[in-house]
Amino acid sequence: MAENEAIAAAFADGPAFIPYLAVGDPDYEASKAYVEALARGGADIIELGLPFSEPIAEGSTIQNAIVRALEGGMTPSRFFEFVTELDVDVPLVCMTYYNLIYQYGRSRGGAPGPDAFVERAAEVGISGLVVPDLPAEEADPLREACDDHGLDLVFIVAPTTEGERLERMMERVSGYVYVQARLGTTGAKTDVSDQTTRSLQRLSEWDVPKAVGFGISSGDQAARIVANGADGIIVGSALVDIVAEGASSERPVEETAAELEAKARELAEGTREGAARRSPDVDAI
Amino acid sequence: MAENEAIAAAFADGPAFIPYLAVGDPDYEASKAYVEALARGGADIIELGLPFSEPIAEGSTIQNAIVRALEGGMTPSRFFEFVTELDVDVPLVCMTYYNLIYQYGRSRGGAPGPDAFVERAAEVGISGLVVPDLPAEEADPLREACDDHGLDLVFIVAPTTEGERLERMMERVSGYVYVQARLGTTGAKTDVSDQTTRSLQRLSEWDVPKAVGFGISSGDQAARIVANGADGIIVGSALVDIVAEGASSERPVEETAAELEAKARELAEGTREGAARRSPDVDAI
Amino acid sequence: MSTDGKFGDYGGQYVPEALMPAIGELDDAYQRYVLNNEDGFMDEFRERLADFGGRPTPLQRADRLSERYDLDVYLKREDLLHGGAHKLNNALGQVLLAKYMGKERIIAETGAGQHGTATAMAAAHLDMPCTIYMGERDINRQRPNVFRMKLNGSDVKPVTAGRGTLKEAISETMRDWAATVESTHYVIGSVVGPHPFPAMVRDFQAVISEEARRQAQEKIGGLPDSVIACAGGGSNTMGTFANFVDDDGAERSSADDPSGDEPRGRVDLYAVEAGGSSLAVDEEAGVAPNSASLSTGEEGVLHGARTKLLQDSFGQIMESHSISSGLDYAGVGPELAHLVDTDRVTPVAVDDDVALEGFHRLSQTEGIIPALETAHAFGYLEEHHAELSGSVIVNVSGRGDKDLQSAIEETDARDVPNAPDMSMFAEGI
Amino acid sequence: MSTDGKFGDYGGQYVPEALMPAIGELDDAYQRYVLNNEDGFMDEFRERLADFGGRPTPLQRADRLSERYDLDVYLKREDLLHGGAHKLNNALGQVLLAKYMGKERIIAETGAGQHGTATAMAAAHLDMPCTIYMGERDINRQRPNVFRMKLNGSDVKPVTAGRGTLKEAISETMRDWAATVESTHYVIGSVVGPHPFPAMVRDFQAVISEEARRQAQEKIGGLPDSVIACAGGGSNTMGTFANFVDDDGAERSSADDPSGDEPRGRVDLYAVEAGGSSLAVDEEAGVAPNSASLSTGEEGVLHGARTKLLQDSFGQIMESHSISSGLDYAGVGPELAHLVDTDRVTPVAVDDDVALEGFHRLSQTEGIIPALETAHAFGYLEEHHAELSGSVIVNVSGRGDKDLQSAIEETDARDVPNAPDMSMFAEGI
Ligand SMILES: Cc1ncc(COP(=O)(O)O)c(C=O)c1O
Ligand SMILES: Cc1ncc(COP(=O)(O)O)c(C=O)c1O
Repeated sequence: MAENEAIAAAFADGPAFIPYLAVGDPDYEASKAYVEALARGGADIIELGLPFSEPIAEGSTIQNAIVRALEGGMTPSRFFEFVTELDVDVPLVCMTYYNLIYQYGRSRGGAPGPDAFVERAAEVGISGLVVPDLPAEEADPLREACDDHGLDLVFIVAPTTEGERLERMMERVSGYVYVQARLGTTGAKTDVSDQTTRSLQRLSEWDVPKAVGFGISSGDQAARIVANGADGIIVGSALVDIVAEGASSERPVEETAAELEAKARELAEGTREGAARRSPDVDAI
Repeated sequence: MAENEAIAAAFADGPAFIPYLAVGDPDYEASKAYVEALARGGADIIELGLPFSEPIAEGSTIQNAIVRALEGGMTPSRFFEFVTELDVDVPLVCMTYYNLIYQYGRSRGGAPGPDAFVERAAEVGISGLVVPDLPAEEADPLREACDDHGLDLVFIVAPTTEGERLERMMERVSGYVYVQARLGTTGAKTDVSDQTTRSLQRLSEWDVPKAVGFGISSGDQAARIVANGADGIIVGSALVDIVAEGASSERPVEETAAELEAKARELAEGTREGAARRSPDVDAI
Repeated sequence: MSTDGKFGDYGGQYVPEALMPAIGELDDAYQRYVLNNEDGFMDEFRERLADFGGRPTPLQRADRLSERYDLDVYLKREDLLHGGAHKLNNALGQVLLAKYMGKERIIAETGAGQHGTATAMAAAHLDMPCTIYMGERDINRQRPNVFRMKLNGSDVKPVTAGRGTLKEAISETMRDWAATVESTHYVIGSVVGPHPFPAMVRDFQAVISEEARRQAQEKIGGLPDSVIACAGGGSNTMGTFANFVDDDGAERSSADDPSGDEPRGRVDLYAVEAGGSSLAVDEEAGVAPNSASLSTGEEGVLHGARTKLLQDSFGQIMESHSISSGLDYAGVGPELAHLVDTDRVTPVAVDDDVALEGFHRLSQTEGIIPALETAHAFGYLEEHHAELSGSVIVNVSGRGDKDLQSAIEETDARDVPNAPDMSMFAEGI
Repeated sequence: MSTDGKFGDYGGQYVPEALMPAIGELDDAYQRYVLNNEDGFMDEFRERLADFGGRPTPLQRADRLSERYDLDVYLKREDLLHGGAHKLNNALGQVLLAKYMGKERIIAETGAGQHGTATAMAAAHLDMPCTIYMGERDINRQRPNVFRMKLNGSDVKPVTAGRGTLKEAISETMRDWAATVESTHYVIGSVVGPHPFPAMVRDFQAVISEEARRQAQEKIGGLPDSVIACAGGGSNTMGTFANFVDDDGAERSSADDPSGDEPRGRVDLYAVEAGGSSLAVDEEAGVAPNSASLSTGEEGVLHGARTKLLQDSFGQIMESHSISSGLDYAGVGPELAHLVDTDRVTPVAVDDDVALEGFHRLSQTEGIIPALETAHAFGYLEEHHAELSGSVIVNVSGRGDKDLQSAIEETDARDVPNAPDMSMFAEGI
């Protein structure tokens, strides 16, 4: 399995802060400003959501973001264009649903299958993919395409993932593993489940970084999770909430961008702080 | 079987004109004026409808008259009072449904059964009864009460009445027989069915007068029917129509009464004329 | 039953003379086709009931109600019959009989529209032109049912006379029949009217208890201790009771009961009437705020038969009232009146509030939304289960889809202890 | 079917990781209880389907349609099932399975409300707390069904995200399930979703064709020549086809068909999709004015399975459209997609106009008012009967009571040659 260097580098200096936004929410230009604000705020990697019409794995916050983005005209082509135009220098991971990956070749006049999408993603400088509706069992064609084009394929491990299924993922994952902090779908929550700790323990043998997501909304939470052993922090809904507020209050894009940057900074700092607080004990996991 | 003398007398001088009105339509006083107008117009017998809440044998004209009368507060007691107060000197026949006859005793604190009603009817000077929902098969108790109190019991013969059923009626009828001119329920129609002729033929052996009703509305029709052998003419809806118009246009009672009187005169004259036109042939039936 | 159509003093044929030949002809057809299965009439009827109607309907043990009441509660599922109520048993029987009689046209009256829709279905199925008379006011209250009849190809004639409700529709249908008896059959909707209707409609509906009795042998292993059915005109009641009436616990000589070896048990029969808002009456206004003619009515003559009636002391028929339009009738079948007088059937009444509670009870605990008529039987069970013991069959005479709007309004208008939160339906559905 | 839940290339388990253990557990329960009848699960299921659901439903010869089309038309009467549609077969099976699995709570999504009402009924019957997710817009369009669910004691949760329709409700239900998998079973409403749902729902619905095949032997004296069913997600379709799929007319070695002596006949299977207003699509707007995914869709992944979909060239799912809300879905069961690709099932589409004509046809000539979904099958029969011969079974998947208002509006909006005069319903019912 190829490992994407940019992603590996992002984890090299300690735990990574990985924010998520839906691309095109609420429109193309604003979205670009927001992603760039995240980078300024200290993102180590950015997960870019390519909106799919049936986002079954998302909480309502992100679902609504996706609706806004689709209504704003976002498509896979526009998404790639967006990435090309983006002025950030952190690795980018595309988060989307399998049907968009599978059909992309067809939209280019070719056959369906993941290769065309991955090829184009690599071309525009995407470093990895997260596909929430693609379990390891169905992932081989995509894993192959990623290998061919040097992309990482990130899997999500749920609190309930165990045994054989864990094995199957471990064999296929690269870049980092997305550790789902608790059951449920995405959405900002204030509790930091101790399922997280148990999940991190179960993954202790894996040699990829473990990034924890689902429901993280403050620097303080980020710090505690990293202190508990996470190699990264993934934050989506808490940021999308800021975009949603900006969209509904129609305030200037710059103001929303500034708020996003501030929030990113809080989370990035939390991440660093957590690393500093980490007990030798935890390090050993 | 007793024969009521007043009714016999009414047929003695030739065919009788027998108008019908619902008592209390649209109110007590007006109704009295209307019945008296019919007497002045030349009625030989008057059929007084005592309104029942479920007049299943009536056409909509008379049904609506009954609704008006009931809304005006007509009851069996008031009906008898009405008859007492009435200033006419033709025989009166009460037309009503069996339940009112049957329950009257109960309303006086006695047992149900027809006797109390018939007794009271005799008291106020009623000469006969027509009960459209009482077939001969169920009529014995009422026939007995009528015998006890000197009232006639009139039956209705339909175009479809034949054989055994005719026999049964013939055995129980007194006063006159009401020959239903055609199938259907009451209501003013312009056609004079030749079913009438056939019915009259079927009844030729009966020794009671044969009065034809259902749908007669003009002096001309009356004349033709009498010329064809009828001993009497019964007219209801055509007269009720005049009352209904009076009620809906709210014109003075005297005007409506005058119109009723004129219509009665037309029908009475038609009846006499028909008698004059009667061929010896028809007389022989 | 004697052949003159009398049940004790009840029954008979109190109809206008013009209709006598028609009911005579009908009586003849009833004897030949229904009682003697001439030309295989009953076989065809049963076959169509099965294939078109969906018979047999199940006898279902109601596990949760059984537990709640510490009884063995069984439901006879007439709500599953095509059209959603027992009404089709009768409508199909009569329309088929009309065909055997060579009639070319069907007429019927309807109040709430249940009998009208059943008749319209049967007429479409058997390719008989059909006219349904319905009071104009009822038409406006029951538009979905009117629409269903029209969809089935029936002609729905609004009756504007009087108050535009069931009784005017009955008169209008009689009027049509009186004018068209030769070509037309009048499909009466319950065990009411002149003989042979009460006996004939009972016989068509008796399939309910024929099945239930057989199913009880299989499921209960014998006879039920009690049978409960709601009573409007009484057709589902008589249908549900018919095959249990002889299970009266009386000793029988072998002449009465040639089968001999199976001693008759005792099955208690409860006819649940609509108690409305009160069993009291307002004589002055001519209004009974209930439809409890078996419990409170007096003998009289209505719509062709002698029976128990809601009437004032003069014999004027009172306006009846019930939350359920199908029970809202001032009379009741003459046979039922007779069975009450002879103590074979116990008449009981359940008021609107208790009926609504029964409606919600069955919906929530058994997943069956009953008609408001049927709900009365379950209201009775809820209130009086302690007086019952052993096994009880309750007839689910119909489903409640037709009553959703009423259920909302009526639940909203009172305090029903077990109703769900319905705030979102305050404006109706 | 292979054990990995694939039908050819279709099917699979494309779900968020958090749900994988739940569908694994479900697959295990499916194998044990459904396929191997462990603890007598299937016996109890069949018994409850009979007693509570009203099975078997009749196979009725439609005399008048048969004459009209010069065919032997038979109706499989799923409209007589409790609740008024085939949906209960599946809902009852899944709620009972959840009980066997020790789950304490049921969730389901619903669009038009048919699956929601069936699930609410089954949950009340089996005493399972139940939450139904329904888009807010759908709630406003289907208030009677919402009320029925509430009457049955279910909690109906409005979904306000997105456009407030079925797809948002599915997402919300998945979300609930993802958070509660340990205690909760998600009752999917058709043969869609990740394995084992398509196979399991088919097996629960297969009782339709199990009965129909047996009834056909009795009534037709053999196999029908054709079987027709409408297809939305495809559950009634697969249920109606399941036991006829092997009647493909192919020669079989005795190893394939151990019964040997009865040579397999050929039964043609027609899946009738909603052709909506047109089979063309508007890629720009992301709208397909139809729901004909079998006839016009492309392979893709939706709601957990690979199947045929209505999608734009990028793979975004299109908004589908149909006069009948129950067919209005952009996907279809993966097994059906496979049977179409292997030429065992013929997909056909019928547009809104023709479906309405079918609706009125069945109502008028047979006295059965079908669901608008079902009406598509009769629209097909009306248009294409000349291409059929011999005997045809049409599945009457549901009754039309739920569709009266739509039928009025849609009939009013176009020129339906056989519609009754509906002027009095211009304002609705
Ligand atoms: C469901 C249901 N049950 C009962 C009745 C009452 O009628 P009957 O007493 O004749 O069964 C009706 C009448 O419409 C009804 O629809
Ligand atoms: C009566 C009826 N038929 C058909 C369908 C379509 O579903 P399926 O294709 O899963 O049978 C529905 C869905 O609600 C329905 O209610």
